[in-house]
Amino acid sequence: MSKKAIVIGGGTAGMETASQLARLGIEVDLIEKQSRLGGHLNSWDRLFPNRRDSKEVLEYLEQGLSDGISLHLNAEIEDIHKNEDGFSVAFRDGKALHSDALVIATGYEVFDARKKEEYGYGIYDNVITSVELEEFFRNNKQKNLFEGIKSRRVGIVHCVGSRDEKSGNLYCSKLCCVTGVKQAIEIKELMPDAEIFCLYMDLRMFDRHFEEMYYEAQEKWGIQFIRGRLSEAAENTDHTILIKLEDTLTGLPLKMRVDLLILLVGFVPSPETRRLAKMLGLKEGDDRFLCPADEHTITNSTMIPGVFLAGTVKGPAGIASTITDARATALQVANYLK
Amino acid sequence: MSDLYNKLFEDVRFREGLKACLNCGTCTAICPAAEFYDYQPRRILDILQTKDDSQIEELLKSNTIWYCGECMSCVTRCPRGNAPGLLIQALRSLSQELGYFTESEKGRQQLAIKRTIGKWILEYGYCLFPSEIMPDMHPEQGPIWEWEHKNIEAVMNRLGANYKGTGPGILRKIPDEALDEIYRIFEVTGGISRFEKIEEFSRKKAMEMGMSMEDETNQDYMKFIYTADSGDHTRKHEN
Amino acid sequence: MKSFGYKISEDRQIDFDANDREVTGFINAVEPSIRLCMGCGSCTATCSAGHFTDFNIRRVHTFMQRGEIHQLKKEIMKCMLCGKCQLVCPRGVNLRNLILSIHTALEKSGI
Amino acid sequence: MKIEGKQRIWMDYQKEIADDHFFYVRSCVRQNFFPGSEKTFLRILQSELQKDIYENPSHTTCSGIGYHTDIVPFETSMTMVARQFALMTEAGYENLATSCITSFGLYSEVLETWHHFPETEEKTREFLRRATGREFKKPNNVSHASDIIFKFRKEIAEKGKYRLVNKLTGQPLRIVEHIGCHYSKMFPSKGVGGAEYPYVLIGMIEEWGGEVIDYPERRHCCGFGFRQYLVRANRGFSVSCSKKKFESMEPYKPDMILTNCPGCPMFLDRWQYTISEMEGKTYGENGQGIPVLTYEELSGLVLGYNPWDLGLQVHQVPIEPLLDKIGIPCDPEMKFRGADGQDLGEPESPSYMKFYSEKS
Repeated sequence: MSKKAIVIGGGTAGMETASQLARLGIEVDLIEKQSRLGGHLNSWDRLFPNRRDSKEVLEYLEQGLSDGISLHLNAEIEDIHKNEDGFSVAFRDGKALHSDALVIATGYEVFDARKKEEYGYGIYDNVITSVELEEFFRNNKQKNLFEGIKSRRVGIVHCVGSRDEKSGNLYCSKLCCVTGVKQAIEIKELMPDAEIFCLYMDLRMFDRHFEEMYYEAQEKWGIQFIRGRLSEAAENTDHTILIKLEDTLTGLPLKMRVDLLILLVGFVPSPETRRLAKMLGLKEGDDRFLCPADEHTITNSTMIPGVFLAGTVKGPAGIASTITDARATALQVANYLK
Repeated sequence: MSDLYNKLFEDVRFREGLKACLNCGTCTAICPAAEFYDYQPRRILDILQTKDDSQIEELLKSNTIWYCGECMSCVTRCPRGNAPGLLIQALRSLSQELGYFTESEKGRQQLAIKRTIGKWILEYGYCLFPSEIMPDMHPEQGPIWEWEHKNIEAVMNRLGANYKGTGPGILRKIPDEALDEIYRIFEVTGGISRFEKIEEFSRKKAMEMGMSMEDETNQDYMKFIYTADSGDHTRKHEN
Repeated sequence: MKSFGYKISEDRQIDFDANDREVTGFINAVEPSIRLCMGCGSCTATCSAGHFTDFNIRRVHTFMQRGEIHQLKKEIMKCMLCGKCQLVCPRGVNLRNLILSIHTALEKSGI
Repeated sequence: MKIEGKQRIWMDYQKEIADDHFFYVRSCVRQNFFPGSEKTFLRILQSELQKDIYENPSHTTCSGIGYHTDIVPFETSMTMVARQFALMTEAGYENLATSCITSFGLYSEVLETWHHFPETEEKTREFLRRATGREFKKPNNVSHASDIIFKFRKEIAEKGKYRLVNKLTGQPLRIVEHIGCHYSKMFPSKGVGGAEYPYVLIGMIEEWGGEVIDYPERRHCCGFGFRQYLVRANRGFSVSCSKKKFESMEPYKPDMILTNCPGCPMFLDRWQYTISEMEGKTYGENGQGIPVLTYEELSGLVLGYNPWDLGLQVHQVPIEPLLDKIGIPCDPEMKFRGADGQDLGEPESPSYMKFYSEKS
């Protein structure tokens, strides 16, 4: 009798784990609470560092979904039980599934920028998040953003909801920096006369080709970087935004009017990730992301036999490393089911 | 060995106010003192984090620690839960304990505050009392204050105060037993000793500067510290 | 006007919108490499003039980019144009030309 | 601007405000400069709202100004605060109502310190015992007087005779609200609406018919800065801060400024005069300045109290233009008179900021 696995979450990590498991001959149920697969990939327009279309990655992931995978969309989990012969998953609509192994791939959600009250998101008209900017790009509506604006000065704020005790998140979301630089270049491509300022504490260009993007942003596009964290934003009479920060390289407070303020929102574990963790008794770290059995060596299993983790349930990660991680998880599941 | 740092660490406000600074500048960005003085709250944390006594001593003797207005705007914004305003309070306390405050123009002003606010607390039971707020010392209070001050009893009476009266009410006379209690509180908790230190170190400084401050009628030093402004506090410089 | 014994001061903030950035524009055009600064401070660390004065070439660069022109005039006179900064700059910024261009720009605009 | 965004934040900061039985502690600054405000606060609570609010004649300053000028050690201030608690406990009260914002901040700071460093509470109890023989219970509720007016803003509106509406145009009055820094910047959860968009004054303005102005320097300190005003050599800092606020609010053409701290209204009032004398610059309409009111004064106006009972005559910026807009009558003859109607003369006229009688 062939073994079965349930993969919860149909985003990048879940799709890739499912497809690899199927290739290893394991029967997979892929559970997604929304009406389509892809998760956050559906929100991004072009991906850093090479700015390829995110749809291409999604197509790749979809191609991997073979016959061995039963897809369950709009499926909301009610309860999970571990018993002697595996896991029973009950759904809100009364259905139930059974499996020998469980993969948690319910990922993250972006930080709710409204919590950073002093930035005025959800209050001031011209304060938006990096995710919203992607949506504008994706729907080809970015021109609407700058209608009627003459000088087009844009501020891009790093570390919104990350490295911030007040937001409850001490960790670095690590991908916001490169997102900010990518978006700065994209705005500049669109409006060559725009003045763009990235407001940062340090630029964490950790991955391949990231630092080069930063270089390109400065050299080719004239993007300016001010080392200082945004302290507050306020609205002027003409609905432009007045921002205040310390220009820490001169040691002076600085104020500046911008037409548009973009907040680079970080990662937080998705509510579903936390709900399932609680249901299963999985360990959360200080950062509320889930803990694998060992942070260096046993990175895809948990302390509960048969329960595995894939992707951003374990913390902020980009698409390439999420896919790599999903493959490692699939291998661990297969070994477990042998 | 870091004596001064250890002394600062005894102050709960210091322990509460200094976690770990990541030099983001959100404090300096909105600090009113940073807007008008050569001052950055961020630098204060930077220096304290070194635990280097020679730098701390320099700070305790400088104008720098006296620029802050203690509005605590920095506290709201710090992403690491530091409170630069509380650190300033700890530094100022230590600077007065050790007599370092007389080494700077802004620090020396403590005597003027002790001889007004400090005196009034013990005398009136409140930090201020209208008959003491002299229009010639406070021209910015405007003609309205001049008028009010001239007619203080009648105006306070008109506005429903119990001016210097017994029983409850606005600007009442605080009963002597209550004033005795607050004096004893000041004695027991180190308030009087703080006042005495401010006097003592200031007297030394006045002598050193060749000025008199023996009593309240002979106040060259008082006048000097109340008005002295080198004009060197506002320039843009240094990181 | 009455005197009260104290002055109303202008604030020290860098008021970006109030600053005249014509000089900034000119220098960025004649010496594009200055865009590449990443604020590392290698230049200041090695600066000959900086060892003996409070000259900080990294800060001069930042002031220039912010349009804080009045900060520059006095500062740039301290540079000896030895060029050590340029040798150590990890981004290959032509700092000598930064100083020279500031001279030219200030002369041009009569500051 | 999307008001829903602010409303969402306000929902997150719903602090508890006691309903009745208050132990009142007065403010050093308010007694000196706005005695009519404290009088009015008690009048509203006692006569309009039938609340029990008690004042012990032996209570004193919390020493807040001394504390924030650093001449008073923290241990001393904690014990001063403890003595107020002791008087409250002895009188059988559990809800503290403070007139001063810095007091409110200091009470909060002391309670938080005792919470995080319990040994400091023990030490304070010992100090108080040694100095006075008194014991105390910590209050159940600490509210600033503006919290209490906020809580009863609807009742005040119901009893009110006036709305904050321009009688001639029918438009709401445009009002700047200024919150004292020590109200919630240290402890956002202790303030109605939090630290970034405090709701305590906005709630009153909205309820009484006015319109709130949000302007870029809204969160900026008035510039008191304790030692920064108290020593003449530093006063330039203080006035410069206020000027920054005036310049920022000016384009929005405010009809008035509403405040909850005792110090801010005095500074925002007097610095307008000072700036006019130093630079010839006046804010507001017709060179008459922007009137600055305390929340007690404004509630008193809404309730139809005589402006001269509220103490509006001791403002340097004339408030008559505001009274005219709302349609509140006042007797100019009685403005500068004593309790029995005796003539107290008139203050001199400033050089630039026009007195009401001088309107062009």
